Amino acid sequence: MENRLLLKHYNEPGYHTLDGYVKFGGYTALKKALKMKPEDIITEVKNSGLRGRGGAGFSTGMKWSFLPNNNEPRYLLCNADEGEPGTFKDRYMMELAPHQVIEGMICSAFAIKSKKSYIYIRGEYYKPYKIVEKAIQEAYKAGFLGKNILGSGFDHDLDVYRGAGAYIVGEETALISSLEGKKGQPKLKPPFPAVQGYLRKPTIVNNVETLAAVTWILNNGAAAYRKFGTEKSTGTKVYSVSGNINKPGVYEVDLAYPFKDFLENECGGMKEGFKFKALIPGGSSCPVLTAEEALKSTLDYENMASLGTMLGSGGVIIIDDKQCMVDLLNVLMHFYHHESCGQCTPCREGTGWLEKLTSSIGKGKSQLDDVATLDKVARHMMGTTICALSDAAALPVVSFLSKFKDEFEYHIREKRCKVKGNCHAQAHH
Amino acid sequence: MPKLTIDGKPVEVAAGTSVIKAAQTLNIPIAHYCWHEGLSVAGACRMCMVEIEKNPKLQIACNTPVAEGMVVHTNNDKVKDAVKWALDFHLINHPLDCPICDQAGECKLQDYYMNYGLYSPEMNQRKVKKSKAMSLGDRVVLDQERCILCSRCVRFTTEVSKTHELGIFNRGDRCELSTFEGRPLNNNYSLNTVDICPVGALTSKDFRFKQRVWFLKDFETLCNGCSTGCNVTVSYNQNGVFRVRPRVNQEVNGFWMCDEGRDIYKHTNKEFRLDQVIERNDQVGGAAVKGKPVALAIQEIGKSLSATVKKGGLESIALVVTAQYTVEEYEALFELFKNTVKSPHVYYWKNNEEDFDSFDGLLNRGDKNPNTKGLSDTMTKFGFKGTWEDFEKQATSKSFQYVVVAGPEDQSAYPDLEKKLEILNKAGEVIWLSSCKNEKFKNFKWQIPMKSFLEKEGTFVNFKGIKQNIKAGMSIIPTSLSLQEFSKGVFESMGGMA
Amino acid sequence: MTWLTARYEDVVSRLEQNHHFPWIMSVGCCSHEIQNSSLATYDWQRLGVDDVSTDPTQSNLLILGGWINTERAQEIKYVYDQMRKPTAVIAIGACAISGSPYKALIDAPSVHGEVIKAEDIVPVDIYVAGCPPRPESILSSILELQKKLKPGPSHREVLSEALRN
Amino acid sequence: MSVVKRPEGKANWYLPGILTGMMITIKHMIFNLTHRKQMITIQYPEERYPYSDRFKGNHILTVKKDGSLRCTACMLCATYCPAECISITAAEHDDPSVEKYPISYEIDILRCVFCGLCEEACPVDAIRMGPEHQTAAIAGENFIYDINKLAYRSGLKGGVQSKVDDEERHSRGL
Repeated sequence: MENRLLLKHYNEPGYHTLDGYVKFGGYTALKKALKMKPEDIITEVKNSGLRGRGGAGFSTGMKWSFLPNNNEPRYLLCNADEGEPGTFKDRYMMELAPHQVIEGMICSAFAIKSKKSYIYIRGEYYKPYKIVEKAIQEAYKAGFLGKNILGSGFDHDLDVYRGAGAYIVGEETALISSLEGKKGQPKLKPPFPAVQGYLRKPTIVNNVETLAAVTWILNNGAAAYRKFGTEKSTGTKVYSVSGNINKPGVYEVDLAYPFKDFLENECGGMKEGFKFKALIPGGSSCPVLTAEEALKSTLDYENMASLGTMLGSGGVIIIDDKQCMVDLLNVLMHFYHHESCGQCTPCREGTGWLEKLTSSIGKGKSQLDDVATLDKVARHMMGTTICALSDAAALPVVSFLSKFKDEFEYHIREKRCKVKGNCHAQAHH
Repeated sequence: MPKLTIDGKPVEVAAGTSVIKAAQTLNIPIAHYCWHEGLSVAGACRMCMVEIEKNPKLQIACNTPVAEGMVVHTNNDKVKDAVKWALDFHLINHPLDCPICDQAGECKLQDYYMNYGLYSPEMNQRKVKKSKAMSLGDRVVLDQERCILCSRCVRFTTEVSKTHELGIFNRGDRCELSTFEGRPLNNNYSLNTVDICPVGALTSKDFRFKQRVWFLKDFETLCNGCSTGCNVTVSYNQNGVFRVRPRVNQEVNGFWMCDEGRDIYKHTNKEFRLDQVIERNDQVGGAAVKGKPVALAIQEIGKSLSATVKKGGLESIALVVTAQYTVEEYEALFELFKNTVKSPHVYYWKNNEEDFDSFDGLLNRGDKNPNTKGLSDTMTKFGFKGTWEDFEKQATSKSFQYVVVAGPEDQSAYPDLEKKLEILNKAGEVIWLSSCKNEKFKNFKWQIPMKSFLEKEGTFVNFKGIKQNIKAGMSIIPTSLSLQEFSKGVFESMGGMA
Repeated sequence: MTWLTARYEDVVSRLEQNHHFPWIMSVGCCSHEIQNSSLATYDWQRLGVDDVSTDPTQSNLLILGGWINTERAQEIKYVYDQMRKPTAVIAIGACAISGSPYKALIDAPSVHGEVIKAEDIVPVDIYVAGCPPRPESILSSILELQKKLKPGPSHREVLSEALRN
Repeated sequence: MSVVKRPEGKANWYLPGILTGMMITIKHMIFNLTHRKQMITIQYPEERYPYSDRFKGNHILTVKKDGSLRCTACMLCATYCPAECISITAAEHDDPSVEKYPISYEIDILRCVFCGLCEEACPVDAIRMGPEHQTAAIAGENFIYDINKLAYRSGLKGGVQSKVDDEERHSRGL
């Protein structure tokens, strides 16, 4: 059953403007927050059990409390560089309810005592960028941003920064590098951004959905948020669903919602003539689940982890029986090869190697032991780099090979596709 | 001071030290490309993987600070496998043109392949092609295919030389090292990037294709290019000296040296050297006669010196010294002049007065002599005070009959050499001691070949007063002398006059 | 009388141009190849190299092979001085000619280890490269020698040219 | 002291022994005169012994399709050479895909021991041991073979090409 906490008023016309937002109870959380002590807000968020919605699922309140206790300037960055293939929830939220995000940002900035924050928005998101920019101007005019917000004595400035179109900048340290004006490359940890981030000052990077959820939590209290979901995965999660289903789109459901129900109720089931074959639950970098595994699963962090995959950013990709897995993997590898920043050797060279291998398997130009090589290369890329991009490229390979090996071998043996006979991967040559 | 164990050996290092440095203190080798002691940590090559107990993943040793009770393994199967694969990733797009690569023989890819690799390659796909033999500047050539993008050179230009010429452009395996447009790599420290390049991507134009490195022998000495006294390694073989590279000495030069200093070997090679005694013989009408044995020449010098002394012409004998010789040589020469010749006319020849005290902020100094401090100390010790100005005054007012000149070894460091030689021309008989040919100098009595700094032992005192020793590493001109040998020979042929 | 002696000299030198009495001083593998050239397969008697004489005083062709150390160098010099003049010298193989590869390997020469080049002891007329050279090379060295003693086309060449036409 | 017992009777006579020996010689002579094809003596220099393809004779430097040297001046041959008879001077080529080439390649043929290690060491099949037997020449002739002699001597008819060409290797991505 869809449970709209964040997306409650999204269908109201004019909700993306300040007036529309205020009409449905907007900026009450800010007013409430400005009366609280910053430490209390952090405690509240911690108590709500809110976990980062960008992919890693790390506790937000915990992240905030890592900030060193000093008077250094600190920064809040909103990670709106939504590049994960299969994910489009942040765009939806920024287009339809920019003020929700902005309000969440001001509250969070107040909580971590930051005077300056940025929304780092993906370069390709031009429309959301315009909307968010307009919303910020409205907020400035209404006195929600700027000097002495609502008479509380709290000053805050918010800027939007457009990226230049790199997937890797979705990683927080790379985002910081890019924001600093450098090449968008992840930085070594330690030091962590909470200690030394943007301009070498303590920095918190949060996802759009996380910040929007902060608004809801401050409005309704941590206890109300905890009512949804499970003990460890609290609240609701926004999913962007794609694939050959009847109703693709953005849905918000409680965490720990059974996937079978999700597929049948919210997504309206598979399209006529298509059969559910596999599921990528959290954007392209998550390992794939077969239909049997997926139909037994529930959509929460723990259950996904127990199945060896991740909830990630909530980019649910539903793969039907007409899709060739070799082709799909080739497309993914092309993406990661293109997007590797080139800093660490295993990822820089490995992603290229993986793409070449998958494409030669797709074309039927390789030997059977290339499947073993593919697996070996992917396994040795895992966990060897600064950021998680090499893992993101390697995990799908390993899971595709372990679950759909027959399709790969068929491609090599028969020099054609098992499901289609003539798939896209073959057509490349 | 945290205590940790690396491969079962306990070690105690300062807090904040990285594991790779701690391992270095134990002489445990950890493979690495991007990490360099003199630069910041990049953590890009992923070769220095070590296993740290209680840590699920392998960690890079260069960016992991030591912690109390840490247990590190650098050599178990898991680590070996990770290093092997990291090396494989480095090599899959490597052009394998070792036959034409200057780095072959001292290439870290080759070394680590022998240590950690030794697999048969599984890469059967097309390699990425990039441009080759690109000129980056006046001294450096880049081969982008060989580059492993360790970013050492980029960090060098940003952190050490602070000239910011180099950058890594593009992404993924299309990454390319290059210079920014209109900013060639022409700073005075550019060849350090060649030294720190672990592979053959950056090569020196000067050394390029001259020799294969395995034909070269190395020996350690000091740079005599300026008063900093950088520690260097000189590579040579029977055909001469081929290159000079810096050697680590934190007190003096750190890890680096300037490009100017790389050229010091040039004036030591045979073609530039004074290789035999030249005598201007009055009997043949003042023509230059070459090839007299050195011992004979010195005997004649000694005899005529002692004759002049006996005639009571003490005032007409002068000694001019440049600061390009060792302390021991000065002592021998001054000893001869003070106690045997008993001449007080000892003058210090200072070069390029205008930029003598200049300093580029890193290493290179305007004082192009290795031993200025040593010379002035020794002169004070013997009570000599004369400078070139004094000599000039004396030489113009009354002519010296006999002038012994310990001339410069590196004549290019003496831009006003010709002018000064004109003043020397006014003196009666000039005994010119030098290691280099000087065809413009006509009015000499003798030219005696001297040893270059590669061929003699002694001490140089740098501008800070740090005493450093040089050793005789090779013999280029066998007949050449050091000042000690010269002084001894003259002393003996003067009959040991006291 | 002078005419007669001059004629005699002329006749002798003409004979000597195509008739060699070899004295072989060879060790090692080169001597096998020299023996091979003298036997039926290659048969250097066809080219005018006579039987090996028993006394160096009767020979006018010195064939050197194998590596030469100080002791052998003295012997070679001793033999060369006794030989009938004019004496031709053929040095066969890399050892005798240049001392290689032993010269390259020996850093500090001892009395027995020192390698001496043939040309440092006696004037060498013909060099035969190889290690060891094949009998063909040795035979061609004899042809070269004859060419040196009598420049211009040899009888053999004239004959074969005529036969071809 | 060993005492040889002389054979009795017929053998004491002088002539029969001589004649028997002469018979053998004459038999061979007549045989050789009538069967010239089967005569074991090789009439060098008109006749030549056919050597195997593996014969290690004078060196050949192979050339590329355009006639330039294949040698990249890597000096591995010079490094391996036990006789130290190879000396190479490398230089920078105008074409960056060739990069390095020898401006002089000299073999001191008198030092060479024809061991073939240079051929084995060569990574690009640039030097081979040819089929010609080793040289004999008068003292004073040039025994240091340069590129002209090694690669383009008249016997080679414009140079020997290697089967695998560099450009093919490059186009295959190797």
